[in-house]
Amino acid sequence: METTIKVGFELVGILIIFLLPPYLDGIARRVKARLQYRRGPPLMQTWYDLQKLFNLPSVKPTKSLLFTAAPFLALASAISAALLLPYGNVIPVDFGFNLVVFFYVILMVSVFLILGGLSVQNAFSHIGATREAQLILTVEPLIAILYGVFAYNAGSLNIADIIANLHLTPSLVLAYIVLAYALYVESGFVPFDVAEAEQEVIGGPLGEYSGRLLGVFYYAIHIKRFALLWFFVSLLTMPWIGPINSPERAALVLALQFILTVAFYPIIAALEATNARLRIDQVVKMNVRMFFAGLVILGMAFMGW
Amino acid sequence: MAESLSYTEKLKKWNRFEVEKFSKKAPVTTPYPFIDIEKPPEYRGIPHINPEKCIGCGACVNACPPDALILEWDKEHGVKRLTFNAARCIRCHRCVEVCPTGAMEPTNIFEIATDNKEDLVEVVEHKLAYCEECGEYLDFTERQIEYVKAILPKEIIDMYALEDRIGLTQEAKMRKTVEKLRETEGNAYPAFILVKKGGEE
Amino acid sequence: MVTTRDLEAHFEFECRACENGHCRKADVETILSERKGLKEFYEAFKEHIRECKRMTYGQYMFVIDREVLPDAVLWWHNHPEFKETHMSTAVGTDERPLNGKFVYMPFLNVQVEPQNMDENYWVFLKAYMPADDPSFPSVAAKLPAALWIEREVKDLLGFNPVGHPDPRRLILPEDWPEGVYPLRKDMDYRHSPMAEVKTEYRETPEGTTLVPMGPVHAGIEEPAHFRLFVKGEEIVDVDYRGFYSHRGIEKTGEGRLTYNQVLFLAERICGICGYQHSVSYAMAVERLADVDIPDRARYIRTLMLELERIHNHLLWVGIAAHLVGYDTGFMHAWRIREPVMWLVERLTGNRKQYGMNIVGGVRRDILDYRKEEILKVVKQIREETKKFLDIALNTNTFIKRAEGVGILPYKVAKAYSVLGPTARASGRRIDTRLDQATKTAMAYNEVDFKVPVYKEGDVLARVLVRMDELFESLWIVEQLIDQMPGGDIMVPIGDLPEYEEALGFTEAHRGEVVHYVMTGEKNKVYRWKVRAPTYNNLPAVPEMLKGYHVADAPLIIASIDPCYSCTERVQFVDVETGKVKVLTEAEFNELSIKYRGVF
Amino acid sequence: MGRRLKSVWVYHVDAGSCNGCDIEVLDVLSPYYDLERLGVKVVPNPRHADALFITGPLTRQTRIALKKAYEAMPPKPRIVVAVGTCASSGGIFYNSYALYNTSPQRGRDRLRSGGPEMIVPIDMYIPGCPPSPEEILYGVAQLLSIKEKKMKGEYWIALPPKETPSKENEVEFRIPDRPIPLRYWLTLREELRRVIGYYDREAVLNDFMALVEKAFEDENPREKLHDLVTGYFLKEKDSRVKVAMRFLENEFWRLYDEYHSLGEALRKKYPVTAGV
Repeated sequence: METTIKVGFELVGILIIFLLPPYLDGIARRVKARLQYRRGPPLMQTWYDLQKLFNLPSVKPTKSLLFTAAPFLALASAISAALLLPYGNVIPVDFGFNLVVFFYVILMVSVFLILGGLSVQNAFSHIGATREAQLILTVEPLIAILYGVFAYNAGSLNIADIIANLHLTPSLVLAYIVLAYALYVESGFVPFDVAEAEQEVIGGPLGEYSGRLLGVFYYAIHIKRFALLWFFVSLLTMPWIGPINSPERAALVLALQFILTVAFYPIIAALEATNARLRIDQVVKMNVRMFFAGLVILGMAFMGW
Repeated sequence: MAESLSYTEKLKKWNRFEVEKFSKKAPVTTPYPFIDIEKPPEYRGIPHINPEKCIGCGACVNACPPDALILEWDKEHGVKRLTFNAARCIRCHRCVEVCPTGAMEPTNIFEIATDNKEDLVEVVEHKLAYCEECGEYLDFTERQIEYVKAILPKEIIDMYALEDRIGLTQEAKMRKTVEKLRETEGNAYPAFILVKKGGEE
Repeated sequence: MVTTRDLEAHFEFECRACENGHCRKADVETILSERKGLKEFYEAFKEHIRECKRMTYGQYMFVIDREVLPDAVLWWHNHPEFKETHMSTAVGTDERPLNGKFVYMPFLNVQVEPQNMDENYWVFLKAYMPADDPSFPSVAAKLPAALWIEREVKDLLGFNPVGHPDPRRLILPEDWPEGVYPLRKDMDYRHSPMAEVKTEYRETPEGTTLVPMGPVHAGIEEPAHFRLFVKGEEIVDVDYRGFYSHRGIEKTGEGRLTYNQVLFLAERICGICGYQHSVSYAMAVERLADVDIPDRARYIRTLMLELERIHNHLLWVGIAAHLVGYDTGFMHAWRIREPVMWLVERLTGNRKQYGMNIVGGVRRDILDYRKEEILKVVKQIREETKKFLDIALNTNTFIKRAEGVGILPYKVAKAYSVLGPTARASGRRIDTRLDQATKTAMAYNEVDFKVPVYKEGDVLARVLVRMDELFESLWIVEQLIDQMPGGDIMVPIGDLPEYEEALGFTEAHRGEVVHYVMTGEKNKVYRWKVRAPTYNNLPAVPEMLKGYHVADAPLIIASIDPCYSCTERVQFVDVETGKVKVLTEAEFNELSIKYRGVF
Repeated sequence: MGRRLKSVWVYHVDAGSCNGCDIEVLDVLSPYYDLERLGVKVVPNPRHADALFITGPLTRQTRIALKKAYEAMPPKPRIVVAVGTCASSGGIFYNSYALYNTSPQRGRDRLRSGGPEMIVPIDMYIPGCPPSPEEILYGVAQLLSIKEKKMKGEYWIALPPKETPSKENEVEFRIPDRPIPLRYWLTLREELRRVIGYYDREAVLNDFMALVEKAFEDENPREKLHDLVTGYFLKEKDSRVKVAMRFLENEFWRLYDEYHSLGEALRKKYPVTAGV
C-alpha cells in the first residue's frame, strides 16, 4: 500500500515534470498578451511549437559532437534536477546531500547551453554564450550562499530535511526574498534574458540551433524554469504546513504546490511584461550587489538571527 | 427622399468593427480571420476593370506609375489587350481618376492574397476598328468610335461628317476630304489645311 | 584644371519669380540686399562668382569657380552670426547634353535667425566642371557633413573629389563594375551590369574584435551592415556599409515616368515618411512652375503631414521599447497609434502611401464628417499617450537603458549637419517648418506651435523631444481643422518650364527632407535629387556609438530613427536626351541572360 | 496546405523595401491584430524559422543576404511569403538598374515577374502597397487554411458595340443611358476633381444629375434646378458638398449655354469645312 502510493506520487510528479512546463509557458504568454491588451495564443501553443520543432530535421552547421549532444544533456540535467524535488511527501530521487546536487544539475543546463553556443562559429552565439557565462558566474555564488543559509538554518543538505527542519528567523525571511531574486535571474526571465536577447544577439547561444535540437533545448529550458519555481514554492510553503503524515495530506500539499506554481507564473509573466531588458554589465552589477547582501544574510544566519 | 440617408451621412455611419465592439474591453484584438469583415468605403483596394464600360482608350495605362496596366497590340488579329495585374498595382487609383468612362472601378476588396499570380491577372480584349477603305486595322477600338459618337454634340459630328469618316485611317480620311472638296469647290484648297483630326482620342 | 572662368567669360544676374512678377535681369543690388549675408558673401568671393540669381522665393544661386568650393561652403557653414546654418547636401548633375559640362552644387540652409520665417533662405553654390575632368576639391576634408554626398557623386556620376578622406564605394552594389556611372545621361535606366564582388571594408583596428551587425539583423528593421570593432563589449570604432535598399529610384524615372507619376514614386521612397517626400517633390515642381496652390490644399497637406508625424513618433517609441526588450511598451505604443492609421485610411484611402497629392494640390477633400473623426481621434490620442508616457517613463529599466547613452555633442551635430529631433536633442535650434515657412506648399506660417529643444544629446533626450513634438502636432492638427479655409483643392498645372530648378522641403519627423528638381523637355524631370534626413544623421552614428556597450548599439542606431530606404533611394529622374545610348529590348534580354549565370 | 498548421515561426527579411510593408508586418503583431494568437511568432533568426516573410523589390545588394537567409532555414517546410507589391512583382521599381531582375522582358510580361521570386520560390503573394494588416492576416490565414482563396484571374472579351455575347467571358458594350447627354457628365466630372476630389465626385455628381433630370421635367428648368439644389441641402448638411453642388449648378448652365450656341459658333469659326 505504502509503496503504491509512493509510486503513484512519483508518477504524478513525473507527469507534472514532463507536461506542465510548456503549459506554464503558455500561461505566461497568455498573461503577457492580456497585459498588452492582446488576445494571445492558446494555452497549448508552446506544446504546438515544441511538437512542430520535434518533427523538423535539424541543420547542423558543425561536425562537433558537442553541438548535437548539448541539448539532450541539458534536457537530462533539467529532468534530473526536477526529479530531486518533493512532490507531496515524495522525492523521486532522494539522497543525503541532494541540495548540492540540485544546485549543480541546474547549473549544468546553463553549462550545456554555453557549450552548445561555443561549439559553432558564430559571433552572436559566442557573445550569447559569454553573456550566459557571466550571468551564471555572478548569480551562482549568490545562490550557493543562500542555499548555505537554508542548510545552516535546517542543519542539513537534504531537501526533505531542510523542509522538515526550517525555523523562522529574520535571516530566513531575507533569504527567501533574495532567493526569489536569484532564482528569477537564473531562470533568465526579462529583464535578465540578456543571453537570448532577440534584438541584440539574435538568439544568442541558440542562434545556430534549429528543428529538433532547438526543440529539445527549449524543452530543457522550460523544465529548468519549472524546476526552479517548484523548488522555490516547495521551500516557501512546505515547512510551514506541519508534518505530512497521511496520503490525503500529501495530496493536498501536492495540490498546493501545483496551484502555487501555476499562480506564480502569471506574476513572473507580469514582471516580464512590464520591464525592459537590462544590459549585461548592469545585470552583473546588480548581481554583485546582491551577492554582498547574501553574505550579510549568511552572517546573520551564523549569528542565529 | 427623406427616408434615404444622404451621401455623407452614409459614410459617417460606417464604423470599424473593432471600434464598435472592442474599444472598451481589454483584449482589443479583432476576431478577423474567423469572421468576415469589410474595409471602410474610403479604402483604396485594387481597382477592377468593368468590361462593359471599358473602351480600351489606354488613359489608365498612361497614368499608371508602376505599369500594372499594360496595353498590348496585336494588329494581325485585330485586337488589343488591356492587362491589369494586381501584383504590380500600388493602388494609387490614378486610373480611376483618369478613366473617361468610369470603367476603372474602385473597390474596397482587400482579400487578394493568393498562391498563384495568375489569379491576379485581369485581361480585357478589345476588337480594333477596321478601315474598310484600306483594309487595315486602326489604332483604336470600335468601342472608342461608338463612345466618341455618343459624347460629341451633333453639330460637331455633322460638321466633320464623323458618321462615315471616324472609322477610317488617317490617309483614307485625307483622301476622302480631298475628293469631297474637289467635288464641291473644284481644286481650290490644298489638302493639308483641311486635315483635322476626327475624334478626341 | 580648367576653371569655369575660361568657359564663362562674363557673368550675369538673373531673377525669376519674385514678388513683383517675372523680371529677368533684375538689379544685382536688389537681389543681394534682399537677405542678410548675401552681399557679404558676394564681397568676399567677388573674384570667383560667375553668376548669381534668385531661383525662386528664398532660394539664391551663385555660380562659382570650383577651386573655391570648400572655402565658400565653409564660409557659410561656419558663419559667426548665422549659428544654425548648415550644409544641407549637394547635387551632382550631368549637364553635358545641355552645355557639355558636369555640375556639382552644394547647397546650404542659411539660418539668419532661427524660426524667423521671412529671413532665412537657401544658398546654392554651383560649380561647373569640364566633361573630361570632373573633379573638384573635396569639401569633406574639412567638413564631415559632405562625407557621404561626395562619395555618392563619385559612385553615381564618376566625379573625383580631390582629397576626400575616405573615397570608398558607398552606394552601388558590391558587384557593380568600375567605370559605369548610372546617373550619367548616357546610361539607360534598365542597364544593370554585373562584375566580381568586391568588398571594401575597413580593417579591424588592432586589439579589437569585429562584431558585424546586419545586413539582416533583428535589431535593425531594415538591411544595413554595421561593423562594430569592440574591446570586450565596448565599441571602439564603427564601419558602415549600407545602401542595401538602393533601388535606383532617380534613374527609374528616366523615360518611364511623367512628372505626375514621379510623385507616386517619390512617395514610395519611404513607407514611413512617404507623404513628406511627396509634398517636397510637389512643392519643388510647383515652385519652378511658379504656381500658388489653393489655401485649402495647403491646409490639407499640412494636416496629413502632422498626422503622419503623430503616428510615426508613436511608432518610433514602440520600436525603441522593443529594442530594449520592453515589449509591452511596444505593444501599447502601437495600440495607441492604430486609431491614427484607421483615421488616415478613411481620409486618404490607405494607411500609408496616402496617394493624396498631385502636383498642384491634393486629390481628396476633407469633408465635415472627416473633420469630426480627426478631432475625435486627436482627443483620444492625447489622453492615451499621456497615460502611456506616465508609465513608460517611470519604467526604471527603460530609463536605465536610455539615459546617458549615445551622447552626441552640439559641435559634432553641427559638423555633420545632423537634422531633426536628433539635432534638437543636442541643442540645435532648427526646424524647417518654422525656419522657412513662407510661401511653401504647407500652412505652417499660419499655425502656432513650439519647437522643443533639449541639450543633453542622449537617447533619452531624443525620446523626450519626440514626445513633446507629438503633443505639439496634436495641437497643430486642431488648429488646422479650426482654420481650414474653403476654395478649390487643386489647380491644374499645364506645361512645365524647361530647365528650371527649384527646391522643395518639409520637416519630416526625422529632420528636413529636401527635393531638388530640374525640369527637362516635354514635361519631364531632368534631375531629381532627394535628400532624406537620415542621410545626414547616419554618418554621425559612429560618433554616438564610440565608447558604449554593444548591447546599446541597436538602441543608439534606432535613436536617430534611421530610415535606410529614404537614404538609399537613388535619386532622380532624367530625360533621355538625343545622345543617350538606348538599349533595345533584345539587347537587354541578352544582357540579362548573359549575367544570369553569375549568380 | 491540407492540415492546419498550428505553429509557424517566421523570419522577416527586408529585400530593400520602402519600410511600409515592414511596419505593417510589425503592425500585425500589435494588439489589434495579434498574429500570435494564430500560432505565428516572429523569430530573430532564420535557423529557427519555418517561414520567411520577404518585403521589398529585391535589390542587387540584398539578394545575397536573402539567399543566405533562405538557405539557413531548415529545409522543411521553408514557406516563403512575399509581403507587398514590391515583393510580389518588383513594384514601381521593377526595371531599375539597382534591382535584380532576370525575367525575359524585365518585368513587362503578363505575370509582371520581378522581386524575390527571381531567386526563391514563393508560396504566398500578399500584394498591397503596403498591404494593410487585414490583408496580411488574410494571407496568413490562407496559409493556415482558415480562409479560402477569393481571387481568380479574368479574361474578358470586350465585344464591339451591338454584338451580343455568346460565350461566358464575352461582354457586350454598354454606354450608360442618360436623358442628359453624356458630355455634360464627362465635363462636370473632370471639373469636380478640382473642387471636391476624385473620390467624392462620383456620388455628388450622380445626385446632381438626378436633380437635373428632374428639373428638366419642369417648364422652367433653371429655377426648378435652383430650388431642387436648395432642397437637397436640407438633407445633405456637409458644407463641402454644398459648395460642390452650387458649383455644379453654375457650371452646368454655363456648359448648357455653350453647347446650345455651339453650332452657330462652329459655323462662324470654320465656314469652309463645315459639313464637309
